[in-house]
Amino acid sequence: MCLAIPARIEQLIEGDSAIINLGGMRKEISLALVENIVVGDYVIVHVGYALQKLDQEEAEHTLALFAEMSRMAGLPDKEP
Amino acid sequence: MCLAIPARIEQLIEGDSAIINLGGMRKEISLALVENIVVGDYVIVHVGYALQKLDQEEAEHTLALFAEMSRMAGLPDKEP
Amino acid sequence: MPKPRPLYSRRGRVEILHGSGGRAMAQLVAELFKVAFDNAWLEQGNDAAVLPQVSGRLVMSCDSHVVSPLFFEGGDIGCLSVHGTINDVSMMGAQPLYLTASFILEEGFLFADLERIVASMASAARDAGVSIVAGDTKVVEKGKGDGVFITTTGIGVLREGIVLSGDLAQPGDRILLSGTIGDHGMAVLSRRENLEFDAPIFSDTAPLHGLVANILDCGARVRVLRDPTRGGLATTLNEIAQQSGVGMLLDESAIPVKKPVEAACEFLGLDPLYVANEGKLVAVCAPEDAVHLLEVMRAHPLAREAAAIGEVTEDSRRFVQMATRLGGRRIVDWLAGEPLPRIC
Amino acid sequence: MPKPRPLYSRRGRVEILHGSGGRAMAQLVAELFKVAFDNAWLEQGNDAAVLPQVSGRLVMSCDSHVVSPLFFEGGDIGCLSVHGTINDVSMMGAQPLYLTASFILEEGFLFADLERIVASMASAARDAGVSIVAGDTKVVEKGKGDGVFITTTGIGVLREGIVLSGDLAQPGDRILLSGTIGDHGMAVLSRRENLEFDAPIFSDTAPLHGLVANILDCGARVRVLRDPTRGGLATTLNEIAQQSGVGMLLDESAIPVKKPVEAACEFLGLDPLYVANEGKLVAVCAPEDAVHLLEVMRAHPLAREAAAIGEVTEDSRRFVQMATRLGGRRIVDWLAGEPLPRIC
Amino acid sequence: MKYLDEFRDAALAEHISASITREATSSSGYRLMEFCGGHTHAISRYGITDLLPATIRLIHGPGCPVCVLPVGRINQAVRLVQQRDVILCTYADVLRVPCSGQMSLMRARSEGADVRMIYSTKNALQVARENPERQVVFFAIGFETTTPPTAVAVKQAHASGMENFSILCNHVLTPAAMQAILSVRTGKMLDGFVGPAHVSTVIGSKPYERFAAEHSKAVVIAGFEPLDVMQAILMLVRQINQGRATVENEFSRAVTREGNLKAQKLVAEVFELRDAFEWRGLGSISESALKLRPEFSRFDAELKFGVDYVPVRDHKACECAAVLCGEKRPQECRIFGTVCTPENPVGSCMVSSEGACAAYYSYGRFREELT
Amino acid sequence: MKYLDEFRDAALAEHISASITREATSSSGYRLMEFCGGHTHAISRYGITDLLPATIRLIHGPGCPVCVLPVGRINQAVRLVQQRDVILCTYADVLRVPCSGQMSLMRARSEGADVRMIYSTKNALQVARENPERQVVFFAIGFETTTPPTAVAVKQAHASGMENFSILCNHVLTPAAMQAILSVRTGKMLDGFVGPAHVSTVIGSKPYERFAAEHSKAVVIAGFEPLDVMQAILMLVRQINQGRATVENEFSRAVTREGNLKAQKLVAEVFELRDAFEWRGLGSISESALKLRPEFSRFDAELKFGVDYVPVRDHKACECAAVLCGEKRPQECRIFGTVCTPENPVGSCMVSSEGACAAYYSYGRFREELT
Ligand code: SF4
Ligand code: SF4
Ligand SMILES: [Mg+2]
Ligand SMILES: [Mg+2]
Ligand SMILES: [Mg+2]
Ligand SMILES: [Mg+2]
Ligand SMILES: [Mg+2]
Ligand SMILES: [Mg+2]
Ligand SMILES: [Mg+2]
Ligand SMILES: [Mg+2]
Ligand SMILES: [Mg+2]
Ligand SMILES: [Mg+2]
Repeated sequence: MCLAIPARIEQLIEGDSAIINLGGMRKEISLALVENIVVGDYVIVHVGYALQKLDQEEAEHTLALFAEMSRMAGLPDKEP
Repeated sequence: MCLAIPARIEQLIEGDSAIINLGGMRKEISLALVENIVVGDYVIVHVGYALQKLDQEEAEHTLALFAEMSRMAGLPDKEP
Repeated sequence: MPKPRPLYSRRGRVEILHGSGGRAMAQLVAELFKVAFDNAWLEQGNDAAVLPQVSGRLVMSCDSHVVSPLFFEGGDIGCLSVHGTINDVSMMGAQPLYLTASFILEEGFLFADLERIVASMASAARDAGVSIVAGDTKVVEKGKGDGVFITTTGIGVLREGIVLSGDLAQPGDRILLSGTIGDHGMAVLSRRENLEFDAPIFSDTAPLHGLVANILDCGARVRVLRDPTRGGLATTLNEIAQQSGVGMLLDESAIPVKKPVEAACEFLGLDPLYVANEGKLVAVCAPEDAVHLLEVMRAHPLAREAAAIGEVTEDSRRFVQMATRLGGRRIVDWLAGEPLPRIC
Repeated sequence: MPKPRPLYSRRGRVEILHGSGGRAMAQLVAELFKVAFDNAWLEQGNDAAVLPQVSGRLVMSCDSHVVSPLFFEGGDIGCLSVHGTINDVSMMGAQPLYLTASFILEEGFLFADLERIVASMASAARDAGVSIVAGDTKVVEKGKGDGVFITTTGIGVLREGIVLSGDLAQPGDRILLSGTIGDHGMAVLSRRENLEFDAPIFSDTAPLHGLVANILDCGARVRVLRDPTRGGLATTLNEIAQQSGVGMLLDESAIPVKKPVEAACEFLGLDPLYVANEGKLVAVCAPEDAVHLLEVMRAHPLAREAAAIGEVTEDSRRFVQMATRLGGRRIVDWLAGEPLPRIC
Repeated sequence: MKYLDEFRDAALAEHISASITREATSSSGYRLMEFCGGHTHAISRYGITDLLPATIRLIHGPGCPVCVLPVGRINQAVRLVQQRDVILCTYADVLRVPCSGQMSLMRARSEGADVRMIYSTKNALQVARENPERQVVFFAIGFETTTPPTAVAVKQAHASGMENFSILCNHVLTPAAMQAILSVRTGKMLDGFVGPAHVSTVIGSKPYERFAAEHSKAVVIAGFEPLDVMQAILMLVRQINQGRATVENEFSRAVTREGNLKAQKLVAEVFELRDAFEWRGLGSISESALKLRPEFSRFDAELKFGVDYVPVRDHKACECAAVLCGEKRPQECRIFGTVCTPENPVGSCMVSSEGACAAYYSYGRFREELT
Repeated sequence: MKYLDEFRDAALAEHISASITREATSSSGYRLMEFCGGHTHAISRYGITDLLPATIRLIHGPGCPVCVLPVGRINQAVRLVQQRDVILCTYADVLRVPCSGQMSLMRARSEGADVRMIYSTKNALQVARENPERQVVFFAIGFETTTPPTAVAVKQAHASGMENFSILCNHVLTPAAMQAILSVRTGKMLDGFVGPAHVSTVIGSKPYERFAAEHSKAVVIAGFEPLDVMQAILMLVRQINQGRATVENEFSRAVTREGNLKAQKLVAEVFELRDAFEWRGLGSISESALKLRPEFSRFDAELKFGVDYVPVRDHKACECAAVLCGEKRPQECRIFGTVCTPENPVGSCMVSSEGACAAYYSYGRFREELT
C-alpha cells in the first residue's frame, strides 16, 4: 500500500513546499510533514507530501549489504 | 408583438388547465386568465396561457364584412 | 480458464473504462457493435477495413449527429446518422457503399439506449444496402457530452457521366421538392424539454439513394440535388443560389407542409422553411424536363408529394424570393441565428 | 449591398448559431475551414466530395478525438486527429489519400483555440500529403460537450500483394516496436488538472505512413502492423495475440521508455505499457527478416530507437508474457479499467 | 387552422387591396403606424406592401418588447447571472439581444452562466422547484399580454412560499408608448394607427379612445393576420378620407371595449405603476411600466440581489431610437446589413423577427434596388 | 532514478535468489506474509516468485487500504453524494470499489453524482475554495502514510475557517491489523512478516516489536523495490533458520525506530482512536482506526450530514475476507476471473493493482495451468 517514491529536492519554495525532481519530472510537493530539508536531500513522496527524508548513507549501506551477502554466498561481484 | 394563436379547447383538465388542439397539435395550456371556458371554445393562446376567449360570431361577422366590402367595391364574390 | 462475464448488460451504464481501449472496450465492440453491424470488415478487428476495389469516382461525406432528444417519433439518432450521410453521398449522384461510425458516449449513458440506437443503425444500413465497416468508441466524463454523439462518414461510387453540383443552376431552371417540409425538425422539437407537445408529426428520416437513382435514370437534365437538412429548405436554396450566382422565385402555395407541422410552427412562431428535413431533396433541372422529372419523383414512395416549387432567376444579388400565398412578394433569406420558438 | 462583416473573430466564441446550418455556419466554413484546408473539394461546397477514381483496394478507418487538455507538449487535438486516422489506414499497408473531419464544438469555445487547432490539422494534413475533403460542424450547448471533439475518417489505397492483418502472427515471429512508449499519454497527463507536473515529455504524435512504406518496400515478411494507441503497447499486443490465437513473450529490458516518462509513471503509479502512443507502431514479422527489418526501421527518422521486444509463442490461452528485468516472468494483460494515477 | 386560414385568403386580399387602391387617393398620402411588431411581421412575411398603393406609407411602431428594452436592462440581467450563482430563465426572444461589451444573455451562457430558455412562466417555476438549493430568476419582459402570465407565476410562488424564485420585471405598457409617440415629430405627423391586437384582448379598446379624442388620430385595432392588417388599413383610409378620428375594432373576434377583466385584476393585484421607465428610442416615460407591489417585493430580483439598473447609451452608430419612433427607416441606419445583421445584431431592432430592421433585412431587402 | 534503479538490479537479484535457495532448506517450508499491497505488487510485477525456491510460501496480507474497507463504508459515501448536493473528492483508487447494488463511486458519478478524483488533499481544499457555495467532502482512506496529509488538510481548513469542507474518515492502523491477523488460524501458522515500508517511515519500527516479542514472529521491514522484498525474505529465512524472532529493518534508508515524530504529532493533534472499526476480512477490531478529535468534529462529514455507517455483508460468493486473512488464495474464490474481474470487480481485492486478486489476475495467472 501507499505508493511513495524517493525524489530529490531541487528547490525550496514558499508555503513550506518544494519542487522535487525525479528523473527529469518536476512537481511541487508539501514539506508540512518533514523538517530540516535542504536542496539535494532525497525525500519519500506520497500523495503530494514528503513523508520522510531518505538517509543516503543508509541506502548505500543497504546496497553494500546486498553485495556483501552475495560475496558471502560465494558469488561473483556485480560488474560495475 | 405577443405571438398568440386561436386554438380549440379539446379537453378541460385539473389545475385550471386545458388541452388545446391546433390543426392536430395538442398542448396543455393554463386557463388561469379566463373564465367560463367549455370544450369547443376557441381561445387566444400566448406563452402557454389562454388570454381571451374567441368570439366565433364576431369572427364570422368580420369575414362577412370582408366579403361585403368587396361587394361594395363592385368586385365578384369569392368563389366557395 | 472460463470466459469472463460480459462487460455490459442491458441494465448497465457506460463507464469511462468502456472507452479506455482495454478489455472492456474490446468486449463492448465484440458483443454489441460487431454483432449488430455484422460484416466481415468489422469482424476482422483491424485498425482499418480493407475494401474491394471499386470502379468509378469516389464520393465521400461526413456528418456528426448531436440530436436531442435521441429518440423521437419516426426515428432516432441511430437511423438518422445512417440516413444523413447516405443522403449527402447520394446528392452527388453516387451509389453509397460503406460507412464508418464513431461514437462519443457520455459516462452514465444507458446501454439499453445504446443498444436500441445501434440496432436502429444496423437496420437502416441493412435496408439501404450499405455496410458499417469501421468504427470507434470514446467515452467522455459525465457532463462533458450529451448521451451519445455519432459521426458517420460514407463513401460511394459515381458512375461516368453524372455531373451534379450546387453551382450548376441556371436561370430558367425549375426547382422541384420531393415532399413536405419541416417534419423532422418538428418531430424532434415536440419532444424537447419545456416545449413538449403532442402531434401526429413524424420525422421523415429516410435514405434517398433509391429516389436519386430513379431521378438520374429518367433522362432529365438535373443540375443540382441537395437535401434540405439543418437550416431547412430556405437555407438550402440560398446555398444553391449563392454557389450558382443566380436568384430564385418560389411559389409559397406550391410548397407542401403537413397540417400538424404547419400548426406547430404557427404555435411556436417558427417558419417551416427553416425547419430541418432528413428525407427530402431539392432537384434543380432544365425547364423542359421538369414535368417528366416530377412524374418520376412522384412514382417513388419517398416523393409522392413532390412538387415544382419555383424557378431559377437571373439575379446578381442572389436573392431567393417568394410569391406569398397572399399575392405579395418577399425574400426567403438564409437562416439567421437558431430556429428558436418565439413569443413575440 | 455591402458584404456583412465576418461572423467570427479571433476574440470571439462559438455560439449555437454557428452550428445551426444558417449563414453564420456558412461563413465559418468559408472563412475558417475552407481557407485552412484549402482544396478544390471543400471549395465546391457540395454535400459530398467527388474524388478521382483510384486503383487498388480501398482502406477506410475512423477515430473520434476527445483529448483533454486540447493542447499539450508536442501536439494538440488537431494534428492528433489527422495522424490518428492516417496511422490506422497505414497499418493495413495502404497509402492514405483523403480525410473527412467533423467538429463537435461546445458553445463558448474560443475561436482563437479553434483556429489554432484547424491550422494544426491543415499543416499535419499537408505534411502527410492528404487532403481534408469534407467536413461537418455541430455546436452543442455549454455543458454538453468539452471544447471540441474531432472525428476524422480516412481512406487510402492498397496496392496488390500487401496482406497485413492482426490474425496473421505465427509462433516464432518477432515483435518489433518502432520506438519509446508512453510519450503521448504522459505528455497529456502532465497537463491534466490536479496532476500537473513539469517534465521534458513530448507527445510522439506523427504520421506513420512513410515508415510503413519503407517497411513494406524492404522485402521483409511482415504479418501485422499496428499502432499502440489507447490501451498502450500491452493492449495492442493482447489484441494481436487474441486475433491470431497465439501467445507472446516479451523482454522487458528491450522495451524503450524515455527516462522522464518512466519517472512520471513511477511517480503516479502507472505502467508505461498501458500508456497511449500516437506515433509508434508494432510490427510482427518472420523471424528470419527481423534483423533486416529492424535496420530498415531504424533508418527512418520516426523509428531511430526501434527495438526487437519479443517473439510470438504458441499458447492456446493467448497470454502475453514478459521476462521481467529482474529475471522473473509475468503476464502483460489487457488494460483493465482506466489508467488512473494510483496512491496505493 | 380555423380562424387563421380564413384570414389569409388571397382572393379576399385582392379585393381589399383593390378597395384600398381605389379609395386611398388623397394626394397628401396616408401616414399610418402599425403599432405592433406582430403587424410588421405580417406585412413583411406576406409581402403586403405589394398589395398597397403608393399613397399608403406604413411606419413601424415601437410595439416590440425586445426592441424597446434599453441596453441597461440586458446588462443588468447579464451582471446578475454572471456575478451570482443564479439560474436565469427567459423567453428565447431575449437571448440574443445585444448589450454592452458585445455581450448578450446567449453569450453569457456560452461563457458559463446558467441561462435557460423557457416557453412559459410555468417552466420557470418548474426550474425553481427542481433546483431548491439555487436561486432562479425569471427575466420578465413584454407588454400587457405577457404580464398576466408573470402575475400568475408570482402569485403561485407566493402561495406556495417559494424562497428561490424572483423576477427581473421589465413589463411595460402600450398606451404609454403610444402617448409618447404622439409627442415626437413623426408621431404628430401620423394620420392613424393600426392598433395592437393581442394587447387589446387584455386591455380592451377603451384605452385608445383618448388618442382619437385628444389627438385626432384614427385608430383601428387589428388582428395579426394579413387580412386583418389590410382591412384595418382600408378602415383607416376611410376614416381619414371622411375626416373622422375614432377607435374602430377590426379584431372584434377577440377584443372588447373592456378587455379581459380577470387578467387585469390579477395584474393589478401583483403589480403597480413605476414612476418612470426608460424605453429605447422613446426615452424615460412616466407611468409606462410596472413593478411588483410591496407585498410581493420579496420576488423582486432587483431588490433581492441588489442589482441596480444603470442606464447606458446605445451603440454610437445605432439608429434604433429613430427607427422605433418612426423617424428613420432601417436602411437609413448606416450600419444596417453590414455591421448590424441578424446574426450579429448591434441594435435590438435587428433581433426579433418583429423588429423593423430584422423584418426589412429578412423579408424586404430585395426592394432596395427597386426604389 | 536514484534509489530506485539500484534496487531493481537483475544481477543482485540473482545473487539474493541464490542465497535464498541455498539457505531456505527447511523441510517444513517458510510461511511468510508480505503485509503490504506494495509488496504484493512488487512480487507480481517483477515476477519474484520465479526467483524463489518452492520452500518459500508467500501469503498476501491485508495491507491494502482499498481492500480492507468494508462495503458499508463505500455505501455511506455513495449515499452521501447521491442524496445531498455535495462534491465528493477522493483518490482514484477508491472510485471503482464495488459496493451494494452493483454501485461504486464511479458509477454514482456516471449517474450524475459529483465525484472528483484528486491526487492530493491539497486538491480537495482547492475544490472547496473554488466552490464556496457547495459542500465538499473528502473521502479519506489509507493507513498511517495517508493519514498525515489528511491531518494537514483538516488543520488548514480549521485555520482558515472553512465552512464547506469535511471528511469521511476511514483512516486505519497497521499494527492493529497485524495483531488481528495473529489471532486467526492462518496468522498463527505464519513464520514471519515482510513488514510495511512507507507506513513504517511514519510510525517507525518500534510498533512491531511486540509481534516479535509476544508472538515469536520474525519481522523484517522492507521497502517496495524488488531487491528490498527479496532481501527481506532472505533475512526472514535466516531469522527462522536461527530460531530468532526479532524486528529487523531492511528499509533503513527511510525507516527509523521512532519514525516521523512530526507527522505523528500532527496526526495526534487532529485524530483520536475509534473504539472499534470494522475491517473487511478481519471483522471489527478495537482501536484499529481513527476519528476526528472533538475540537475538529465540525469537519466530520458523518456528523455534519448525519450519514451513518451501516454494516452490510459482502457478496455471498466473495472470498475477500478469507483472502485478506491469508486463508485462501485468489484462485480459490469460485468467482475469480469469471464473475469477478478487474473490469467488473465483485470484491475489493480485485480493484487495486495491490489487491491480491487483481495482482494474481493481471500478473500471475499464467502460472495456473503450470501448478
Ligand atoms: S440596423 Fe441595427 S443598429 Fe441600425 S437601427 Fe437597425 S437594429 Fe439598430
Ligand atoms: S475473486 Fe473477487 S470476490 Fe473473489 S476473493 Fe477475489 S476480489 Fe473477492
Ligand atoms: Mg490503431
Ligand atoms: Mg455531410
Ligand atoms: Mg447530411
Ligand atoms: Mg479507434
Ligand atoms: Mg449532460
Ligand atoms: Mg446535405
Ligand atoms: Mg480507427
Ligand atoms: Mg487511431
Ligand atoms: Mg454536414
Ligand atoms: Mg464542459
